[in-house]
Amino acid sequence: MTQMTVLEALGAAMAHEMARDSDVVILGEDVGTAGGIFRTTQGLQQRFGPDRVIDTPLDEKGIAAHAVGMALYGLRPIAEIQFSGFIHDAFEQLMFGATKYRWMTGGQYSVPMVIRAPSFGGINGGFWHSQSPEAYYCHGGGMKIVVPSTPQDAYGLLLAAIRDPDPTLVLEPVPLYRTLRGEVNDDGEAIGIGEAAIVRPGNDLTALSYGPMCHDVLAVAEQMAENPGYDIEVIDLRSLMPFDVDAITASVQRTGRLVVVHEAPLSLGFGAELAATVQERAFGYLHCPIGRVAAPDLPYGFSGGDEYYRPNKARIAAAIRRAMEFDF
Amino acid sequence: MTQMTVLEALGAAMAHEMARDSDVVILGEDVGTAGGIFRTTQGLQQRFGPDRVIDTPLDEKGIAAHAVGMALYGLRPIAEIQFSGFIHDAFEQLMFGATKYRWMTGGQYSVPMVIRAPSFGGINGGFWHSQSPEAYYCHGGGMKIVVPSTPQDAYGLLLAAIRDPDPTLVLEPVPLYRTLRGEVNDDGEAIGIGEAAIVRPGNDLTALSYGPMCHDVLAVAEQMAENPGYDIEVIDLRSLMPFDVDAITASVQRTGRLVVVHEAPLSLGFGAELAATVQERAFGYLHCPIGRVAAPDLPYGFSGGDEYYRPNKARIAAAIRRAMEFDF
Amino acid sequence: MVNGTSTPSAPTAFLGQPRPVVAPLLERAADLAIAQVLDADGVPNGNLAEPDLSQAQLRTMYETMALVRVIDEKGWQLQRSGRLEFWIPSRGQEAAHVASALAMDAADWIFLADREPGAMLLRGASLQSLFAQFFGRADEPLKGRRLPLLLGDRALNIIPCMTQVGAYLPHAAGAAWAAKLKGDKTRFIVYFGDGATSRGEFHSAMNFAGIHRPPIVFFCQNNGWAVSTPTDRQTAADSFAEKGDAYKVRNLRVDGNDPLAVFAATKEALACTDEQGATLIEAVTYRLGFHTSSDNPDLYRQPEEVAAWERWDPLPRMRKYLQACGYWDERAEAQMQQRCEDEVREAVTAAEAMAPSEPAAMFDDVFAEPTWQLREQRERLLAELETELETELETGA
Amino acid sequence: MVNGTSTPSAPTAFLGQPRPVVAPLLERAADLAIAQVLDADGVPNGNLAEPDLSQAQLRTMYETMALVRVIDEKGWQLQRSGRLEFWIPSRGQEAAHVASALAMDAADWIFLADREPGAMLLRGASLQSLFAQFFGRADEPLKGRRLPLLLGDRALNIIPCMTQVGAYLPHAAGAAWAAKLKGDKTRFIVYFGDGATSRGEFHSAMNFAGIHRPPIVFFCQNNGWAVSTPTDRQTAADSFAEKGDAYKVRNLRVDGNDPLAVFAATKEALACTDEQGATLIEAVTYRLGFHTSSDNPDLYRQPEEVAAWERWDPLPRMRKYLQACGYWDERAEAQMQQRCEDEVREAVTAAEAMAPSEPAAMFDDVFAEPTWQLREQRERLLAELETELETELETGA
Ligand SMILES: Cc1ncc(C[n+]2csc(CCOP(=O)(O)OP(=O)(O)O)c2C)c(N)n1
Ligand SMILES: Cc1ncc(C[n+]2csc(CCOP(=O)(O)OP(=O)(O)O)c2C)c(N)n1
Ligand SMILES: [Mg+2]
Ligand SMILES: [Mg+2]
Repeated sequence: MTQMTVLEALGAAMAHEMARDSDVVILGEDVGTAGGIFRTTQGLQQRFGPDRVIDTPLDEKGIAAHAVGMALYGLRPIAEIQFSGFIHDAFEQLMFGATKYRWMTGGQYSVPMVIRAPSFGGINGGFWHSQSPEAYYCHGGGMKIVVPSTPQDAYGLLLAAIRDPDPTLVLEPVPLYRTLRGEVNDDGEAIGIGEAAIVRPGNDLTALSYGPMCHDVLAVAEQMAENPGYDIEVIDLRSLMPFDVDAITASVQRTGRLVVVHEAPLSLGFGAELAATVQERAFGYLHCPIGRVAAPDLPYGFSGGDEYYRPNKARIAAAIRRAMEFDF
Repeated sequence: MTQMTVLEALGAAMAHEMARDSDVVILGEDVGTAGGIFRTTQGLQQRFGPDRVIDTPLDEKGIAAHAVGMALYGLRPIAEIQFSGFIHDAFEQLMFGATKYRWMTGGQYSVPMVIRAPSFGGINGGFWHSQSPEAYYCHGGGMKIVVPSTPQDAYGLLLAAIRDPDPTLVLEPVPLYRTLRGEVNDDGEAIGIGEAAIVRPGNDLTALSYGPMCHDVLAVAEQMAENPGYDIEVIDLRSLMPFDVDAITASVQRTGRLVVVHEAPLSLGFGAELAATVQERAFGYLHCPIGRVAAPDLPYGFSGGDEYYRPNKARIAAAIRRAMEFDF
Repeated sequence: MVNGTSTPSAPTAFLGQPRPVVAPLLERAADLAIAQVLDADGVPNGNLAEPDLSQAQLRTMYETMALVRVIDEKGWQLQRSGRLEFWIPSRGQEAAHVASALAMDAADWIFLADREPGAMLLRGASLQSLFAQFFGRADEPLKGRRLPLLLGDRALNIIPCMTQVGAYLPHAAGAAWAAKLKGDKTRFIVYFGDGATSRGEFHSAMNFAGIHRPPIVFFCQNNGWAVSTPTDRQTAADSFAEKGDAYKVRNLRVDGNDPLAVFAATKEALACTDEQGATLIEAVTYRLGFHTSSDNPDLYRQPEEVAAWERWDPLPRMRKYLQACGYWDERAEAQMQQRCEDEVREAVTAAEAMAPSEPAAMFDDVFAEPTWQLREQRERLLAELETELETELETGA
Repeated sequence: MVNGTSTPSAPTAFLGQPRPVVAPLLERAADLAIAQVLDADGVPNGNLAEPDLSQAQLRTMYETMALVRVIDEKGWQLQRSGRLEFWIPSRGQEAAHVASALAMDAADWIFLADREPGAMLLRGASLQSLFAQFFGRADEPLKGRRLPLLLGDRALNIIPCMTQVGAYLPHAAGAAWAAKLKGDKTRFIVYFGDGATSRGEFHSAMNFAGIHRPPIVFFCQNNGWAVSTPTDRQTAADSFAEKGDAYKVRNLRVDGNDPLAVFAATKEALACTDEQGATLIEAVTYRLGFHTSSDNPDLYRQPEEVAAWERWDPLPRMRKYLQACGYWDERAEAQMQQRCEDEVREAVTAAEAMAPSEPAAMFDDVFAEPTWQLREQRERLLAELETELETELETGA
């Protein structure tokens, strides 16, 4: 057990896996000498050499596409995208390339690559530096997606992603990188992809979230717990594809109420899939419509709006209250 | 009124608008001399010259990105992507470029461009030639999306897209291109973006779809109508962003049952948004969970599977029956 | 059918701006720095030295080219008669891909485009397995999931192309770099067309190759057209080879219809991999056939252009060379033709009789382990198929 | 803060592979075919002819460069003291962008990158409006929606860059082509860095420009680095200019710290637009400052390299030239410095006092007409804000 920030936990996971498995390589813009603009890979090039920690040209599509090729040959590349706002140049390569080789070749080839993408807002970075890209990468099949929200999860989920035989996208919580510190069991244990964490058990309503937003949801739940009938179960999804449908369904069948919170825009966001899935599986149990708290369908601004763009505690609380007070 | 195929209606709309407005230009692979691989633009280069009907290099990202620039300067480019399976190279340019200029410049610049993308399966074309890309382009804001399923809608929606001041994606129904012929009022009247068509009124269940699938849904509805209690309302959405929430909500509040049908994969598909939206607005009216009939979360194959991949009438009927027979 | 025009049509008037007829670049090979061993009639012209090839190798080269032509003609017929969904002709491009693939070792990796069936044959693919792929049968190496001609087989170290033109170039470059990193001696070749050079991935892969020098041959078959788009609408550059300069990638132009020149250029490129890493080879060739079975070239190119290129058809050129060497004669030719046709006919019969995939098989290979979503979707499909069957039985339909 | 390192740190040991110190390319300008008018000390060196500029123009050029430097220093201070979120320094690159922008007409369109505030000044943007943009105020032309330094204003024919490096190159090329099609005389310039040349859009735009010859100057500021990535990791090519050859786009290399050479090269490029269309100019310069306020260059580059480039600082170079012409002296310099500082101080005060945007304003300008989704989301947000306010009032928080 060591005290680590989220950043340090991510670095520790990569260092651990690189030492254990010589097929693991890192590539991306500025990942080498500078150790990444966030310093996540600091020290790794020095330790493992410039062939295993590769500074690439400024070309996100190329980063993803070369990683696909490396993975086809048997390496386990970790491709860093500097900010998830820049990942979409690689969209086709990921969703119509990396994720399709296994199927297209009848299982002959696989692409065990990781894409690390610093994500989420709250750092006053403006649109491109505050993105929540998950919805685009959940549709169509072949991509796994994990979203850690604690140092331990960052460590364990990144390890799982590196070891996974298929392309895995790791959405890293930028706003927590340095601000969140915690105990990490860094003995090389991965966390199962697809397993949610119940971070607060409760009986009256299920609040689902992932990434940095989980902390806000938990805070709201704790705050509201004083009110009778407001015993809220908070679930941190941790994996979005596949997501932990059993944990969610069981919870909602018990609580009868569901509010989903994410900072990506509402329409076609991940909350849509959760709502659609849960209304099917827990139809007779629901006391109220499934609520979605999300950003509006517009870009994340630099100033004058961004703190309202991202769901805040008041809006989360309002949605919970609406669910609790719902009347036909 | 003229009898036209869907293809002819699309060509007529472009010819009409190019004659009316000299700012309308077409660009894409093979759109000029050859008139497009489907011959949609046949004759247009001869009529309007190679500066207004431009054969581009093989570069989807470049096609979209140059169209953005043309639109910024005041043209109304119609960018043809040869098959929607190839549109994703332009994903970033469209979703983080074209759709963001107006907002990013405080309304100073706009990008009145059209992207025409031949879509949908059923032609035994394999994965890349059978795509339903809508879900990716509905999330995040700034893109309008229309999906015609008749010659008249093809004509009227393409006109609306060309005249729209913002980027608009036209998903064209490849399997209906030449097989569907109908009367077209070709006097230059556009169809409002965002207006659904109720193609069969009914009282017992609402079946929503768009594109070629609408015809299958309608056929199933007609077939099932013989059974008492199976008076199905069939809605052709026609526009996905924005979609006609009023028509849908009113219908479901009346019928109490909803089945959504699309041939894109299930997870995070457009049906997820419809289900999430409708369960919120019609919660007290629903007799059963909202059903989704969609492709599985995997690629569209070339052989041995594709006819099962795409929802067929039997699967649509099964979903309707499940909804009708639902019991708590 | 993949696009609309599935039946051949009579020559049509050009409906756009007619394209000028371009004389075969090979007629000006020396001026255009296009390396050749043979002239149009198969006589060594002293430009490049004849590569060191045994009689057996030369015959393999020619016989493979000839077999590819027979396959192509058969495939075309099958498509036209409705037995095959789709066809991508390779006519005219046999020398470019056969000779370059022959220059590689069996352990080397090949990333195919879609006009190189000869590469599969050279690696030992059976004719039946090829046709099984064309028919999309369950038991071909790729399980029938790809369009015909998007060939591959891991057992042969051949990777099928992604359908997106050019998108796989960095996959080849990345794989080559990985082999280098692992200390393997594997070399790589990746095939693509003139059109593919316009895609961003060409730029990415060349830039990467210039910096990292992976052991790879970028083999561009410049066949004059990308569907209806001629070279001068694809780029203003004078050659595709020179694009390598922008990345400091070694490059050259070679007569793509001259198998000996192609072989020599590829061998030389492979000999350079240690020092220079990558080579970009532009093989100047011509698509004598349709773009695909859905195409109608009469809409955009003139018969004179095709006729001029027929004179550079690689098959008679190579045959004449072999004959001049005393390695071939009319009897050998007739026997070979007969053999090819018999074998192809048998392969078609056998492959066509093979079973298509089971519907449920489409759920395999999305992930190494299916997600709960896929498991559920599979179960539901199977249940619905059963119901359908029952309904059919009930209604007698 | 946009990334993690928001405070300057003491020089740190290189933690990766240390980069070799590269001597300024300008020291070998003649060998490297880098066009110059001035030597390092501002003396014409006979390589390129001095452009035909009036005293007034020369002074504008210099004064704008000097004002940009003052703005840059002020912005840096404001960021370091926490009053500005973010800063992108332009130090060292003043000549490249000011001289090229000065060569354009007011009706010409400029597509900016992020180190060219001088272009805004030359077009008449007020200092207050610049700082209002830096502070993200509601009343600046772009409504405060962009990061500081992503400047633009339609009234000035200046388009702000998309944050994705290089992604906007085809936008500029497409717009230039549109102007040509419409028969307008508008010309275009688009700024980008060395890093941007690796993106697919560079490839797309160059290829398009080679074929269609739009009236545009592609202005690449090669400042030696893309964050921590030096030129030799960006490309193996000997220059960025020569990349134009791959597309038959006219190209040249110019001393980017020599405003007269930059001006002359840009003017010449504009004179060629009718015949040649596009020109790719590589302006060889150097980023003397941090990449951004979030950067720490001590992690990847050595102080010696920066020191060697200080000798080529465009400001003293131009000042010496002006002095030698008799157009400038120490008094003029002192007065100008004072004026710049006063004006900037006033602009900061005024801009900082301006109001930020209203939350509801973020819903504007997504579409020309908001969709029902946006209307509903806006109403809900406003309702929730009201409730929040009430709750605050109730709880006295
Ligand atoms: C990205 C992409 N865009 C469009 C297509 C449709 N298409 C298939 S082949 C082709 C032309 C390819 O030209 P080239 O690269 O020269 O290869 P050739 O067909 O001449 O062998 C096109 C446009 C595609 N498959 N992929
Ligand atoms: C597509 C994209 N990837 C990464 C970034 C992060 N980033 C911002 S500036 C920069 C380096 C740009 O280098 P260059 O083009 O040389 O311009 P310079 O900063 O040197 O002026 C990077 C990597 C970005 N903004 N866009
Ligand atoms: Mg070609
Ligand atoms: Mg730079």
